[in-house]
This record gives sequence, structure tokens and C-alpha cells, in this order.
Amino acid sequence: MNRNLQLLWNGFLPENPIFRLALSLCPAVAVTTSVKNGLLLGIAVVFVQVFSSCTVAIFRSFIHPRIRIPAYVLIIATWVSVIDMILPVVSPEAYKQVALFVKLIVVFAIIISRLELFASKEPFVPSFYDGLGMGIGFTFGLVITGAIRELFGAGKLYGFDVLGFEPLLIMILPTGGFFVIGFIMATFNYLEFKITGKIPKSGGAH
Amino acid sequence: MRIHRFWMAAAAAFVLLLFVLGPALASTPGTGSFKKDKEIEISFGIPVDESWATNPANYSVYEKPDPDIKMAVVSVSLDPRKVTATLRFKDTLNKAAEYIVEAKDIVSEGKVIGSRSFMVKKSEVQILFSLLIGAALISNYVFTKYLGLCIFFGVSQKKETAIGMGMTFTVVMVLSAIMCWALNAFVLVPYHLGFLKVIVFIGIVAIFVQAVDTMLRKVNPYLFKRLGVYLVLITTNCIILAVPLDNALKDHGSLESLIFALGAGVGFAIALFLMACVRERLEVCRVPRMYQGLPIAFIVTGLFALAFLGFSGLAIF
Amino acid sequence: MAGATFPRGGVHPAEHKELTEHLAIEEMPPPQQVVIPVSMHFGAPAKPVVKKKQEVQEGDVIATVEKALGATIHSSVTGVVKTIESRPHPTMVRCDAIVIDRDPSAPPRVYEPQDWRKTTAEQLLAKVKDAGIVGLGGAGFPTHVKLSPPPSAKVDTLVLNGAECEPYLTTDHRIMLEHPQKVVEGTKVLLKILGIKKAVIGIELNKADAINAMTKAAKEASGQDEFTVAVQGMTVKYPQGSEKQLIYSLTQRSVPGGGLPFDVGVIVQNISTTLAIFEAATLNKPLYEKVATFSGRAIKRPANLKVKVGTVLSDVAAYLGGTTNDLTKIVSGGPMMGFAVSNLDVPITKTSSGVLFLSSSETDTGTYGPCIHCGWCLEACPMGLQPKEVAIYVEAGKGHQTEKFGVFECFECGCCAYVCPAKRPLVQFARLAKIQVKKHG
Amino acid sequence: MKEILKITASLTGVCVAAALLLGAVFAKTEHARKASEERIKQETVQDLLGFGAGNIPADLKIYKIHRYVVKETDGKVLLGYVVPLKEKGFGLVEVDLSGKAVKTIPIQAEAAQLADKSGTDAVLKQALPKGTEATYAETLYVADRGGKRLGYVVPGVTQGFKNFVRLMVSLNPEFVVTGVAITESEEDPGLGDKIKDDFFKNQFVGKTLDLLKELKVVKEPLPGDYLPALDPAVAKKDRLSPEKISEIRAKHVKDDIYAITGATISSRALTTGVQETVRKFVYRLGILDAALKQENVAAAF
Amino acid sequence: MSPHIRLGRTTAGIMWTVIATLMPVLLLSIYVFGFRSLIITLVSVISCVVVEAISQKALGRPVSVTDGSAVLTGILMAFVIPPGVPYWLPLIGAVAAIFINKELMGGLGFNVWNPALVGRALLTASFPVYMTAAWIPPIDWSQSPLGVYLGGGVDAVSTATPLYVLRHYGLAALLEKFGDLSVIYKNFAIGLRPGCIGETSSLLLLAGGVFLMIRGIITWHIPVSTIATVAVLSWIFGGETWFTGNPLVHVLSGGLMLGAFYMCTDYVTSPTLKSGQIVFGMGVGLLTVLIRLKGGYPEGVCYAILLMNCLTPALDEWFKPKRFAPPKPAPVAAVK
Repeated sequence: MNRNLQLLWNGFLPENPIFRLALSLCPAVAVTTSVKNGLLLGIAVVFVQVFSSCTVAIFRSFIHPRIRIPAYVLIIATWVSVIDMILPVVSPEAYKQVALFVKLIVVFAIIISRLELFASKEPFVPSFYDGLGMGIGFTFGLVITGAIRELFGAGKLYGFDVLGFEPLLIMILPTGGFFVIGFIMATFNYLEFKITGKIPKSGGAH
Repeated sequence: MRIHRFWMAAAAAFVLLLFVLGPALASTPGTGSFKKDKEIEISFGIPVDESWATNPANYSVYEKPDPDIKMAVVSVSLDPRKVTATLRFKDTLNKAAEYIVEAKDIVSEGKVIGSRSFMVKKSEVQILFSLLIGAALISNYVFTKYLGLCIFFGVSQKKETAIGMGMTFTVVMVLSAIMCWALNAFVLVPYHLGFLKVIVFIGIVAIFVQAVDTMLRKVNPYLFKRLGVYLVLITTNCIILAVPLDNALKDHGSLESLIFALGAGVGFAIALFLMACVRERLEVCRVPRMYQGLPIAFIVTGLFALAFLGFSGLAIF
Repeated sequence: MAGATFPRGGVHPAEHKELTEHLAIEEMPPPQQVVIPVSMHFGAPAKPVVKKKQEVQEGDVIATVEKALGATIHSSVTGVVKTIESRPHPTMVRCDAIVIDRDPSAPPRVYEPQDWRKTTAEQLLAKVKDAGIVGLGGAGFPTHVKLSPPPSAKVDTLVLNGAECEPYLTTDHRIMLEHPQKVVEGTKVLLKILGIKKAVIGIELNKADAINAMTKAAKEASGQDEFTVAVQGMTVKYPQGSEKQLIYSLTQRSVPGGGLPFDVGVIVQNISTTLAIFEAATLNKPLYEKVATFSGRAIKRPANLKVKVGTVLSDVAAYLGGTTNDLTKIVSGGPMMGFAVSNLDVPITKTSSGVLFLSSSETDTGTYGPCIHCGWCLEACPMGLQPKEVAIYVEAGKGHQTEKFGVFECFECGCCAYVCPAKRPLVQFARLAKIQVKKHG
Repeated sequence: MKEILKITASLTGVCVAAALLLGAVFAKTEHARKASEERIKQETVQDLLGFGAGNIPADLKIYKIHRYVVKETDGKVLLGYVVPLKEKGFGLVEVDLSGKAVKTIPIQAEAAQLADKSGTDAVLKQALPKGTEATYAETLYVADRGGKRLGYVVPGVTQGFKNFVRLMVSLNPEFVVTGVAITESEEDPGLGDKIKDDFFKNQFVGKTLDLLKELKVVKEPLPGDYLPALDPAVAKKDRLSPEKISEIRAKHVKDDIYAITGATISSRALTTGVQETVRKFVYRLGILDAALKQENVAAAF
Repeated sequence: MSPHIRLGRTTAGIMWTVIATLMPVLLLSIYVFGFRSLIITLVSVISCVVVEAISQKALGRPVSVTDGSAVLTGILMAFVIPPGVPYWLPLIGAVAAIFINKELMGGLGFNVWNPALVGRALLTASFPVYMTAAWIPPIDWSQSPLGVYLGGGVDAVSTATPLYVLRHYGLAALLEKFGDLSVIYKNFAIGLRPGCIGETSSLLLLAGGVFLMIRGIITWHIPVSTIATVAVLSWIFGGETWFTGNPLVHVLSGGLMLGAFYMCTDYVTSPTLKSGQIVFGMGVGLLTVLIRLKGGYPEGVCYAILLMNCLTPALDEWFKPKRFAPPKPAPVAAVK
């Protein structure tokens, strides 16, 4: 049980997919103009990650190593298609904003890399927690980026007005997104430096 | 050297293709074209009588879905050869829409030779060109749509790799987009299988990349050695999937899909190249320690995006 | 008259030659003590062949180099060897030196003139070697080695460097003005040694009187032998006197990077060297005296002096009336490529073409700032290199990646640093870059 | 060989499982997705008519009229309106370009089939003689309450600063604008994008047909007292009573449209769009009503 | 350390000389737009200097605000924003221009984009209303009190810039609003037109640019290629039909003069070699005309320069000095 919690925590901060592993950066900029969008895509990623991890963990003995990657892609694509069909029913308006990115979850490096690195070697339960942890970490990244951008760019948080001053429109434009992620990454580096005393190696993107 | 020859051959093939398709793209008889905001030009092909041609009452013009509501023609002018008439309207025309110009009882050399109607819309070449510029610069996938970032940050450290990746990506992009288009147009849409788009497109891309990889390994080991590494990475590039999806969403035809994919590929290559140039320079910059690596790369990309805002709203035609 | 010149780069700093160019060469009385370093040339240091307290005559060999590249060193005074110990050196900080106390009673040595035309080329070369002559312009490359190009090289032209493009220095100028015949004769000696017929003397146009004198001397001498000596005026631009630039200006040939002048059929010699060769060939006089410019606004009486090798700067300064309070920097050599010396205990060596006593208004001692990419260094670099990039790479700890900018073609002329508005020490960065590239393999 | 078989088998297995799963999900969600899309559209129309969520009277009926451009085999161009009939079924009322009624073709179909463009296209293909082309143009909405026309919602399109702006205008039976909605636009955020804001688009509310014809865009600042009446959020903050709001609006009803600062082009574009949309609609509705009368078609509205 | 003598030019000297040449422009701007322009310029300069000092302190670098580069950035940034903006606006631009664009990249000399223009572009994207609508017409001093425009109420007098009128209403409207062509030429050259604080006076900017050229601080390559390209292209494409555009109106309007002489020539962000500079200038001219005639903004100089700044590292790579004496290529080993 302890290990499972560890796995959850791991995906949340120490190996946060966006800020530490620097994987799947595209949606981190694209959909984070508001907390709501970030949350929605995050949920979709949690869904796909968890289900794909579980699927792979269950069927890992059946999947021939030589067709491992195509099989993973197929599995991910299936779950992506599923969530892509479910979301517009659940939340049609919000879905419009993230529609393209829900489909693009297929090519998010984070998912396939967790399948390859974790779920293909571990049984069902740890895979579930790993998938959940990564998904939550991803969602956390999207939400925090979305929160900063929405707060400064539109003066709102989750759609509610909170800011008195004139918003900085740039924050909801691409430029602002790139800036915010750059600053958050630097902050993570700084925190790691403060905590561990080691100069962090910046993650190479994949 | 051999690698250059390869790209030259590819470019030559593309130009040849354009030549073959050129006649098909050329304006067909019975069409007119937009001139300025309030003008349409039509060509009769034969000299017509000036007194007839310059009378606005002889024309009826409407936007395609509104045949019952005519546009007010203010004046008509005829060119010195008396072949081409320019119609001037009261209101600004919407160049994205299609207009029908009907010329009633055309009089040529004193004889009435019947009525003709002209279809006026942006020419195919203009549309394609706009599509190309749009995908490459105005809505650059990296700087304005934030796609392909993983590869963008991963491969932009050295100029040479950036160029290799850019070219390889463009070629793979165009070819796989064409295949996706074909499958979508001939299979998915007719059989109402739209919900399989994601799975089918990613399948095509993966299989195609694998096939190119295998063939290149056998056919041209030299090229494979140079470009093989990028091939593997291409499958994880969002753009390769986003372009076919965009094509399907916007109902692009075959040529439009091709040009759109080409634009997206070129746009990605441009972004990669520019970023690589800047990052090579960043290598020797005194970037604060916490910002070294990805954080500064993000900030630089943000500044690129800021500069690329200059292209927003660009409409050549 | 448009002078010959090289195709790119170069600067034209304020000349400051007016301080000494009109002053005739003056012989400085020999000092009480001379300090003769064993390393005054390119190559291995010479080994002393004298002992402490040994008596030596003016012109006696006191140190030799047996096998390695090097040059013989002679005593510049008659006296007693006081000691052999480490002493300050203008370019090497410290170096072993033979210290000789002069015998004030000894008369100056007198040499008998001979006709060099009766000597063979081989004998002349041996005389050059025995006289311990080295290139007096800069690095001090042993002249007899330079005069023996490999048989594969097809040398056809001798180029004499009378550019003297460094500000302040007027040594060559005065020599050409006062001893044009000797220079021309020396040139002929050189041509004979090399076995070629043609020599060109390049002189910057700001030395019109020297050009006239040399042209006249060359014309007068033209009938005597089969040799042709031409004088060519050159545009006033630093570094006109640099080997590669000079060769291009005078012959339009460019020496490729890593190559030597004889690769394009040229041998280059300095004016002072030529004079020394003349003296070696006609008088058998070794090189232990030389003309040098002592200038700058911080010395009371600037002058062109003929001094004994080994004379310590303090003696020279005393002879010239001392230095002013405003003395900020002492430079051995020209202001562009010379070395700053820390005190007046430094001796004059064979390669000292001048010593500058600079006041604070003449030199720059400020700190440097970041590169602003103005590109002036690119414009100024006579070799077409990118000094700013080299410096930035070195600063970023990537000095080993600078070979692509051609650092090894850099001969440290200092044009880049001269124009740099951020006062960046670009020459020093280039030196570091060379070291780091070599270390990196 | 055995290995290849095994690989093939497992891949096939994965594919079949995926296909089954997807098929099942598709079957379950497709209907729901369409319904929710339709619901969104419906809600926009209801909003424009002034019926917010939870405030919809039971006897409110919203009818759709699909307009088609019909090209007959002889090249003659007609306009066709698919109208719901009082009794069961639908009719395609065809009028010629000068506005004269030509004929009415009865259509037998369920309302659900005619809910959107693709469905109607398919039905018309069946109903029309071969060779006749029917091209969909737009869908108009007529709201009806207890047999009385309550208002109309009309879609329109205009050229904005950068691209199309799609809009919807609601009118009451006297053709007074009751609301404007922007359904699609790509105007600059912070500038032209403000055409979506209440303070701007509510300026059109209350404009009569005559006022609309002469409507201009002025570059004057919005009068201070007008703003609260336009923007419900401000009105709420200022605690403005509905009576007060209508009083202020009445005072300013003859005003021209105050342009958005820095976005005169977009302001003008939307104004032109509303003018054109209403002008065309009023013209066409007159023709359609006349045609219905002449053809003796009992339309549902 | 050799060389022991130096040319008497310093970075700070260059910066302050450039600043000095901008002072007449500032004075004229105060005359044309009132004391607002002075206040905005001061706010901009102070914000830039403060932001630079704070970020250098925070990043552990020596504080080097006296070299004038931050002051110059501040002045130039103020010069490219409209005079009617709120007084706090330049502060945000300064953060973008100095902290993000310059100090994070490594400080003076390492930024890829022109700081002042990054500030402007960011402000344009963030506060489009202020940056595209806060234009005020030239003051008629004979009828105005001294503190005119100083307070609020800028909205009430806002007007449109010549390029905006030209772009959206055509040449006829331009003539109607600003007078006959001869009047336009005269007023635009002097600077009596709506526009950004420091961009209006073509003549003073030209004079400043020529002065800098005479002093050898800038060369003609970039300004001339930029302005010539704009003139030629606007002549070809700027009119109703080909070759009927009015190049002079295009050259005198907008920020072309300020951009060509003071922004494009920024050492750090423009190519270092003359050949590269000419290509750079032509690129700026081309993009300026493209954006002005076909783009989404009436004025394109700012984005044109920023876009060409993206290319500067590549241009520096393509246009390298020709080596005087490169080593002979090594004999090519046989390729298998």
C-alpha cells in the first residue's frame, strides 16, 4: 500500500510529467488558457492513462514484444476514442475548446512512456496507481498553469471574477503560455536546488 | 552530396506535379474574379458592345445562397479591348463567399448572342496559396497552435539536426496527410466511420513511418543513417496527427490537404530552424542557472510567438 | 599616391610618431652594467659559455645553442661577468641572464670592413649565424634558419618590411633615412644568400622622406649587381607590417593558414635585421647593439637610441632625463602588440624595437563590459576572423569550440581590441582560445 | 512461422477488442452527442427569445424553417422553404426569384429527420424529382406561443476584421430587434472580440426596422448612464431595477451604435451584419407569408 | 595587456550619444502631444532602469545601469507607444523588455530581440485598446492651456493614425483628414500628425540618424536598405493598381524612420556584417509593407523588425567575414 501512495506522489511532484519530465508539453501551453480547460483535458488524460496502464498491465503477457509499440498505440488510441466520444456528451461546450487535444492524447509521450517503462513490467495494482499518479500530476500541471494564466490573463479563476485590475491579455496568448511554463519550470528547478542542494539537470524533452 | 541530390529530386518532382496540375487549376471559362473590395471582373472572351456592356441594368449579381437578393451594381467599365468588364458595387464584397454574375442578352458586334452566368470566387491557386501561408506562418503550428513542442524542444539544439528533422518531417507529413485524406474521403466518410478517425490516422502514420524506415534502411542506407533517427521521433509529433484531423475537420480536398500539410511541415521546419539558430547562440549566453535548458527555451519560444503575432490577420488575397 | 595594401580589416590608430621621427639616431653611452638574458629569440634558451668573474670582450660569445633552434649571444661590453641569475625579462617575466660589469677603461671595439661580394653565399650564411642575428621585428626567429628554406620551396622574392605600422616606433624609419645605402647593401647580401634576384621594400606612405632616401639609394646601387631592389609605398594602415598582410600588399600572394611565406615563394626580413646582416657581412660584427625608439609622453626626452643589448631600462630612462609622474604603463615594443613591463629593471633585448613610457591619457586601463555585437572587430580583423565570437565562447567556457572561427590564423595584432567599445581584451581571449583548443586535442 | 502467427493473432485480437469497444461506445454516445449539440443550438435560440434556462413556458414552440436554393432541371433557380405544417408533415414551398409562389411539395418525414442540414438534405433528395439540385442555405426559427407568433431568430454572417463573424438576431413580430448573439468569430481578443460583450451587442436591442435602416456607427464614447442598462452585470452591481433599465434604454433607443474603442471595423461589421440579416429576413418573410397564403398552405406557425 | 592603446569609443559613450540624438525628438513630441509624452518617457526610462537594476541584483550580476542601455531602451520604448496611454503602462513593457527579453537571456549583448520592440509588442498584445486607440491629434498651442491632455479624457480626443486611415479608408480619406499631399508631406516630415510619441518627426529622426552615421556609430546599410525597400514596394503594391502607390506617404507615416534608424540598427539584434545588414534591412522593409498592406495591423515596422530579429542569428551564420588566409583544405580522403 505504501508503495502505491509513493507512486501516486511520484507522479504528482518529483516526476511531474510536465515540469520535471518535460513530456507532453503541447497541451500544457495550448489548453491552459483557463483552469476549466486544463482540468477537463487533465481528466481525459487521467482516464486514458489509467485505462491504458491497466489494459497493458493485464494483457502484458499476451502482447508479443515485437509488436509492443503498435499494440500500445492501438490501446491508447482506443481509449482516446472512447473518451473523445464520451466528453462531448458530458460537457459539450467545454469539449469544443479542447476537442483537438483530446484526440491528440494519442501522441502524448507521457502515456506511451509510462506504458513502456512501467505498466509493461508491473502488475495491475501498481500500474493503476502509477497511471493515476501520472495523470494527476499532469492534471496538476495543467491546472496550475491554467490558474496562473486565467488569473492574470482574464482576471478570473475557474470562470469567477477575482481580479480587480486590468488583465494582461498576453497571458492567454501563446506567448504568455510559454512564459508561464518557463517560469514554473525555473521555479521547480529552484525548489529542487533549495531542497537537495544539487544543481538540477534540466530535463531533455522527448 | 547524395543527400542534396535526394532533396533536389523531390523538389523537381513536386514542381512537375504542379505543372501537371496547373492546367486544372487555371481559371475555367465562365468564371470571374474579385478585383478590389467593391469590384468584380468578368471576361466575355469576345468583344462586346460598349453601350450594352456599360449598362448596369444588364447584369444581375447575387451571393450564391441569396439568389433572390441582388447586389446593387453602381457602374460598369469595359477595357479598351472590349472583352473584360469591371463591375463596381455599392457594397463591399465578401471575398470568402461565392457570387454569381448573370449577364443578360449579351450584345456582340450588334448581335444578341444570349445570356451567360459567371461564377466569382477566390481562385483555387489563391486559396491554396493562402492555405500554405496560413499553415506555415500565420497559424504556425508551433508558435500559435503550440503543437509539436516535444520534438521542437528536443531537436532544436543543433542547426544541422534541425534542418534534417525539418526536411524529413515535411516529406513524411505531406505523404501521410495524403494517405489519411484518401482513407478519410473514400472509407471513413462514406461509411460513417468518423469516430474511428483517431485510431485510423495514428495507425496510418505509424505504419507509414515504419515502412519508410524499413525501405530507407534497405534502399538508401546513407540517407537512413542521416535521417533515420528523426523518423522514429516523427510518430510522437502531435502535428503529424493534428494535420490530418484538421484536414478532415475543414473538409479539405486532396490538393488542399496536400498543400496544408506542406505548409504545416514547412512551418515546423522554419520554427525548428529559427529556434536552433537562437539556441546555438543561447549556448554561450549567461543564462541564469535555474533557467538553463528548457525554461529559457520556453521563454524564447514565447518571444518567437510574440514576433509571429505580426503575421496574424495576414491575408495576401 | 595610393599605396599598396591588404584587402580587409586593419585600423589606423593615432601615430604619435611625431615624438621621435625627426630625431636622429643617437648613440647611448654604454652603461655600467648590462643584463643579457639567455633567451632573446624564438627557440631554446642559449647555454652560457662563460663563468662568474670571467673577463669578456665586447663581441665575445657568451652563450650558445648547440643543437636546437636558437641563436648565439654575444657580450655587448668589455668587462667581468658578475653573476648568472634569474632577472626580469620583458616578455617572459623572468629569465636567466648574464650580468656583466663594464670595464670603463676598455676602448670600444673596432671592426675592419670587408667586401662581402668576395664571400660565397654559404660563408655569408655562416656569418649571419655566428653574429647571432634574429628577426628584430618581433618574435626573434633565428635569421639563418629563415634564410635556409627547404629545397622544395621556390623562393623568388625577398620582401623587406619597412612598414613600421605600430604607432610611436620610428626605429626603421630613422635607419632607412640615415643609412639607406647600408640597408640596400644588406638587401643584396640577403639576395645573394638566397640565390634570388628580386627584392621589394615596402614602406608606409607616412614616411615619405624614407621612401625618397631608399628609392635614391636603390637607384644608385642598381647598376652594380644583377640584383633589383624596388621600393613600394604602402597605405598607412595597421597591421601593414604583419607578415601575411605585407606579402599580400607587395606581391598579391596570400599565405594560407598554417603556411609560411616561402610556401608562396617569399622571404620576409625586417629593416633592422637587414642592417644587422649588413654589419655581420661587412664588418663581422655580431648583433649586440640595436636601434630602438624610446617614446611616450611619460619620458622627459623621447629619442631614437642605439643601445647595447642588455642595457637596463632604468639606465635608459636616466639617460633620457627620467620619467614623469604621469607614467602609467611601460610597454616593450609597439603599443598594439608589445608587452607591458612591470618595472625598470628589464633589459633591452635583441628584439626590443622600442620602449614606450605611456601616460594615463595615452593608454587605457579601464574594466571591460559585455559584447554588444557592434561588429567593429569583424571589420577591423585583417584576417577576416570573428573575434567577438571567440571571446564569447571563451567566456562561456567553450573555448575549445573556437577552431571553427579560425583562431589559429589570429596573430594577435590587436586591431579587434583596439576598436572594441566595450574594451574587451579580445587578444587575450584569443590566446586562451588557442590554448584551450590545443588542450582539447 | 509460429511466432508470426502468434503476433498476428494477438494483434487481431487487440484490434477486434478495440473495434468492439469503440463500436459499442459509439452506438451509445452518438445519439446523446447529437442531442446535446441540438440542445445547445436550441438554448441559444431560447436565450435570444428571452427564455433562459428553467424559464421555458410549456406552450412555447420553436419551429424551424430551412431555406434551400433549388435549381431545377431546366436551370431555373427557385427558393425553397421547408416549413412544418399545422397537421402532420412538412411542405417545401417554392418561390421564384421575383417572389411569386410557384408550387408546394408535400414532404412526409418525422421532425427528428428534419432537425438538421444533413437529415433534411437526405429527405429532400427523396422528395424532389431527379436532376433537381437543392442546396441548403440557412435555418430560420419562428417562435410560437399559443398559436401566436412570438418572434423570430435569424442567422446571419458578416465579414469581420479578420474572418467571418456568424451571428443570430432575434426579432419580435413587429421586427424590433430583441437580441443579438455571436455564434462564431475570430476577432482579436481584447479588441474586436468585444462584439460578444453585452454592452455592445445589447445596443441593438429595441431598434426598429426603420431605425435599423439608418443605423450608423459613431466613434463617440458610450454615455455613462447607458452602460448599466446594457450590461446586466453592471446593472446588478448598480442595483438597477428592470423598469429603470428599460427607461434608460428607451431614452437611448434612437442613438447610433457606439463603436468599441479601437475596434471600429468590427463594430461596423457587426452593425452591417445585423442590418443586412434583418433586411433580408423581413423581405423573405413577407414573400413566404404571401406564398403560404396563395398556395393555401397551413403552416404550423 | 595588448593592445595598450584603444579607440576612444565606449559602450556607454555610444549609448549616451544615441540618447542625445533622441532628445530633439522628445522635445518636439512634447510640443506636439503635450507633457504627457515627457511623463510617459520618464516613467518608461525609470521603469527600465529600475527593472534592470533589480534583475541584475537578483541574478547576482554587477549592476550596470550607467552604461545607458536601459535608459535607451526606456526612451525607445516610450517612443513607440501612443501618447494617450495610461501612465503606468510602460512599467509592464519594461518588465518584458528588460527582464524577460534581456536579463534572462544573459544581459546586455545576449538578447535576440530588440528590447524596446518586445516591450511594445507585449503591450500591444496585452492592452490592445490603449495601444491601438490612444492616439491624440497634435496640439494647437494657440488655443490650448499648458496642461492640455495631462489628465484623463484622452478618449474624448482620440483620433486615427495616417496609416490606419490609409489602410481602412484609402488615400482619399487620408487626404480629406490630413490635407493635400503637399500639406501631408510637410506636416508628416515635421511631425505634426497623430502617432507614437517619438515616431512622428521624420526630419528630426533623419537628422539624428545622419548624425550617428557621421559619428560612425551606425552605417547606412540597414536604414537605407529598409527605407528603400519600403519605398519601392509601397510604390509597386501600395496603389489601386500596380506602380501607383505613394511611397513618400508610406515612408513618412508610421514608425519607419524611427525603426530604420534606431531600432533596426541596434547592434545586439541586427547582423554584424554589412552584407547581412542589407539583407536584414530588405527583410524589414518587405515585412513592413506586407503587414501594412495585407496584414492584420495598420503598422508593421515593429513586428517586421521582431521577425527579422528571429533571423539575425541565422544571418550572422550565413554572412560571415571572408577569411583572409584560411588554411588550405586538407587533401580529401577517398570516400567509400
